[in-house]
Amino acid sequence: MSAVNVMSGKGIEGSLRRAKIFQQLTLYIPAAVLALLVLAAIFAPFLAPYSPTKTALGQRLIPPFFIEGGSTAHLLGTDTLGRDILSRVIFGARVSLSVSLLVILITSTIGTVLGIIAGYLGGRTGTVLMRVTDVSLAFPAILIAILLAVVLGPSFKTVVLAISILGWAPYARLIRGEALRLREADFVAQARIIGSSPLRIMVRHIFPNIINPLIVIATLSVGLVILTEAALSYLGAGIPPTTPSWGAMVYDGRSLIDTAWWISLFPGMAIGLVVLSGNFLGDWLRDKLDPRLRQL
Amino acid sequence: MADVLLEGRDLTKHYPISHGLLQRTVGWVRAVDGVSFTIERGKTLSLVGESGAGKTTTAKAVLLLERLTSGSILFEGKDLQRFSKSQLKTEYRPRVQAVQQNPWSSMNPRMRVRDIIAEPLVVNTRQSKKEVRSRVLELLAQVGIGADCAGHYPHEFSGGQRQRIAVARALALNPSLVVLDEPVSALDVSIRAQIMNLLKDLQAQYNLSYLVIAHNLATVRYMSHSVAIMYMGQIVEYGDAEELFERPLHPYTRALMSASLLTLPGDEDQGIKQIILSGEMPSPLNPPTGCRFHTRCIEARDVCSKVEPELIVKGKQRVRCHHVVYRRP
Amino acid sequence: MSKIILQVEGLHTVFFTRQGVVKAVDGVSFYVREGETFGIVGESGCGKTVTGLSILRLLPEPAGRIVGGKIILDGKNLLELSKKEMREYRGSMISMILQDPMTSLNPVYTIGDQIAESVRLHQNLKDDAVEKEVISALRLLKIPAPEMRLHDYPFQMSGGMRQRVVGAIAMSCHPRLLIADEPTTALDATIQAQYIALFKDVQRQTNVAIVFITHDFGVVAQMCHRVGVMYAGKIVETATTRELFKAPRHPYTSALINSVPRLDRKDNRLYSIEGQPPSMTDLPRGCRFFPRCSVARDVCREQEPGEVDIGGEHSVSCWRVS
Amino acid sequence: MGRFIVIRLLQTVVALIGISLLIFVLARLSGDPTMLMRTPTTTEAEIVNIKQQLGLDKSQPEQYVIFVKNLFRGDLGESIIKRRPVTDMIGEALPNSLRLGITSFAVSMLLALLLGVLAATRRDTFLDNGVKFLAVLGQALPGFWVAILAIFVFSVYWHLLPTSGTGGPAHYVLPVGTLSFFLLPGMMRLVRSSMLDVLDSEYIKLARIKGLPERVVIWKHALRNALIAPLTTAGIIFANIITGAVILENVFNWPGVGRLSWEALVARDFPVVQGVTLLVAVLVLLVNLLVDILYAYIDPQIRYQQT
Repeated sequence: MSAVNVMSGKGIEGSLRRAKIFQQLTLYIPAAVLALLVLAAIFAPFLAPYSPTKTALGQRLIPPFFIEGGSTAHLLGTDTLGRDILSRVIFGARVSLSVSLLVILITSTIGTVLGIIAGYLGGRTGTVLMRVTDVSLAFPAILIAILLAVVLGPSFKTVVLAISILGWAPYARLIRGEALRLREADFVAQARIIGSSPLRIMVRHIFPNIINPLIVIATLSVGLVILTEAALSYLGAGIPPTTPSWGAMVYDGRSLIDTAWWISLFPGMAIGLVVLSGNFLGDWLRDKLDPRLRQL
Repeated sequence: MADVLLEGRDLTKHYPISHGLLQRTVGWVRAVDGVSFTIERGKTLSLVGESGAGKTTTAKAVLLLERLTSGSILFEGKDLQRFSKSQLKTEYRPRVQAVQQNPWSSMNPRMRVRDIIAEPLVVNTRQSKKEVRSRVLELLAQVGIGADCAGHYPHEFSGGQRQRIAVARALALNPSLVVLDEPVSALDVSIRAQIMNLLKDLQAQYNLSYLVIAHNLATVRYMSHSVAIMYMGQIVEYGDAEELFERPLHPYTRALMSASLLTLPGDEDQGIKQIILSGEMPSPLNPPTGCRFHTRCIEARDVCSKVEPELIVKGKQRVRCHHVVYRRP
Repeated sequence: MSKIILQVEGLHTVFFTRQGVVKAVDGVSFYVREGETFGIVGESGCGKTVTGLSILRLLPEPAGRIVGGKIILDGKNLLELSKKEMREYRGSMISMILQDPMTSLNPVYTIGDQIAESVRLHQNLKDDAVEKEVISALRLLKIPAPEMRLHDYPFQMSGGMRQRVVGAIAMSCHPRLLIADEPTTALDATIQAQYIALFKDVQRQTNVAIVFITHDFGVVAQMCHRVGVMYAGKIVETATTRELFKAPRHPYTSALINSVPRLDRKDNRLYSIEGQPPSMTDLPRGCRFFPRCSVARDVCREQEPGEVDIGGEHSVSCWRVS
Repeated sequence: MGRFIVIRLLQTVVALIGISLLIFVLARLSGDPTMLMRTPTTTEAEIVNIKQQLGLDKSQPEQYVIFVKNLFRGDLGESIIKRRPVTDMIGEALPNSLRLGITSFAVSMLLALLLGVLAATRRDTFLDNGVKFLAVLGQALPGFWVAILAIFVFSVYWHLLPTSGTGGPAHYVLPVGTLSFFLLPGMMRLVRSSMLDVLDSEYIKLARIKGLPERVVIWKHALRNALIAPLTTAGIIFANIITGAVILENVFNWPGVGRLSWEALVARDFPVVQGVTLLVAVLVLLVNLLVDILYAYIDPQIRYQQT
């Protein structure tokens, strides 16, 4: 390092500015993508040019419009049964979104309650809860899902149940850690000195202080749930056919990858884009709300 | 006859040490071992000692945050063990409040200042929203925080201001006793004096009793009426603050005092010599036989390692030492 | 008088943060002689720790930068050394003791390993000679039974002992300059007294120059020969310790000394400085202490006072003195 | 430390009992297995006969005891479709899965360590951002889709590698590559963030004060401490390997356990799915146990604990 270099700080100011711009981009773009997804899911019947299930054997395997032989009538082309890919991708958003919303609602609630109880009250119950959590964390959800699909038959309910049955564990683990830390906090001791009941402490003092990590982990898990749902659909353990889902669409196009690659490509891109957005938004929220959670 | 507000009689707290597969208890850590003291109405008692002396555990017992192994606490002459759960909740808890050491962690970061100060009132009384509101403003004025700050969150304040807010919260229920756990040690030097002066003013105004936990003797001299010096779970010297600082009887007290005296370089040449203790506080798992301080005491004799000294009365003080000598530090 | 070993001149250190540029150290000058302890005393956030890290050139990168001044150690300007040369200086010529003994030792290596590492790096020695050096470093810091403690992990030791180990690491290669950043703050009162006495002894034996950073006037009084009082990034007064306590000239110094509760007298009311130290991102225009100063004049609001040497190694930055 | 291990062992046994019970209950829920074997010509007598053969005429607790006994003998029942012992089928498939899983684990772990440490030490540089971008992609793109695209590019378009199945080393490239791509981000982020935490610590500052070269500071002082935190998540990594394997074996026609369970899923062959799930459950518990022991060994604070 030369003396001149020691003196100047210009490079840093520039990189701080760039970091700021980048941070804003990682907020607006993912937020827009997710908003679009929600809108697409809600207004799918109005947005989609065709019915997602209407087959037209005369219109089989039309490539997307930007390829020779494609037409603007089917912007993203058609599949082996002549169904419009764009319409199916739009309707597929419904499955991804409804599954992930429901799953996140269920898992975050269970995980938070168990986590706070295990963390604040502790004791034997807490120890047992945490061993169960550890094992649940290490168990591949996909196998449980397959098991359930075989037992109960593939359906919307099965998918939600299968992802939720282990999905609460990451929440419980994180929230327990936070609750353990908060239990030792001086303001909790102070609440006891004042005479607050354990319930009041958990609700008024512990819970508000874990909302931030909760929001962060919930946002980050949107992507994970969508990926798991897609994988289940791909394997045929997801929501049964005729309902269009992204994972199943990729599966449909799998054997035609060398000739009709668009059947697999677009739904796969949709998954990637949405998951990417969820992750970026989660990262942004984490930096804003709780930078300690780098590990997530 | 002094007006005693709270009395601790022979307080003892032993933590079990377990070992082996079946977690058999193989020994006890004697965190607090037979500690007795009285706090008079409107007066300050300070518990002074280094980490591991048991002062914090004693304070926690008074605040009901820690269950005692044995001993009793008498509040206005009544034994707390005779209190029912609901009596403790209505007659004891509200009257014994606390200010903690670290103003950064003693407040829920998600609550506004007005809710933080109001919480004791909400939990313990049935006052209307309006009453609570006016009480909060009154308290804020008492500790010198502007009423316009009531809607702010704790992180918007400096350490000194936060400690003022903590004091306001402790006073909300008009307590008789406030436990001050190292109330200024987390603050900057220039801020400490502000808070200590405030605490003294409030004591005079409301006839408050203080139980101060401290490791710094100099802080304590300014604040307290009586002082108890603790070492390894026991009180080694206890008495009127002025007497104790003028005539420390226990060698440990003298060492502590020496450590917090202002000695300038070159003082040694003028015959002012610091007392430097050798060694460290032994493990509380197996405390030394005889006097617990004998391993580090410069004046220890044979008897000290064999016979445990009692807390004996010497003039206005009580001291736990076999060979009390009057000597200025 | 002994030779000046460290001379810091007009040191400027800044931090680039999202809130803007913070001038953490803003033109600090002082010197230290061989065998002397120079204290830097100030409240949290005044820039005393940053000053210490600047001398070692160990500021957190890339946010912290030294943007001006000279740090001359034994005739060499440290700011002109290459990274590699600087690294060779660290540990051998200059060393440092950090505040918290509980976190400043690596938990997965034995203390013997951690001291030996330093010895091996800076001195070309054989293995048994290394062990000898390690033991003599432990002896210097009066760690009982050093041959046994060698194989202990940090968690097996008390805070006071750990801080001695940190001291042993610092002294293991016989440095000329030692920077001690609040080394006793985390220790109990009697252990603190031990540590200070120990370090005075170490200094007598090795003639090392010490820069002692602290917020505690009691420690300053016991340990330091000369003191610089820091406020908001600047040294406002420098003097010998005796002179500083006897005749402080800067209003901040005298206020600080007066507001410390004393054991040897009974105060009925403590002297207190009103207000808070200024935010480092939003400093007052004139004298930085002006908003809290009880004897401020008009000129204090407008212009920063310069440093005035009033003789006898005593200098002050205050309009009242100039 | 001994006590610690014994407790963990006991907990593992309890967990095993819990899981076997869960699977047993699920098995009863899965409906009457005889329904699947029924053909238009089956008579009621034959059904009763089959039920007796399968032990379905006994009471539920008795059935559970038999179930557990069989488990101990390594008898996981018989595939309804293939009419072969499930143990044999898993025995054939498992080595293939292990080969795939272990290779991918090793590849991704090595890369994760290297990239994670480099990213943490060169924070906010081009390299760090590149690593972060790679991690983001790996986490966001569905594994099966990446695998299909990879087949398209490397096998169909460029004819460089075989599309699927097992064989020589060339057959490993795509499955291991995609599985590693799937595993890498999680591990890398962990190493990076744990490393950043450690680099912030006082003992790293002290190592620099000693004048140690950065290389020693990072690879000796920081890394060993930084590895302790990711170790606690080894269970999650294991779950990821299985998940990845189930999906990718299917895409690449890799005759492993994942492929087996998928075929069983499509055919609704419950005994096979049950066998695979049980096997994985046991593996999960063993991995957890192993990690705990390893953890105790790496951290001297636990290793030296008397209790």
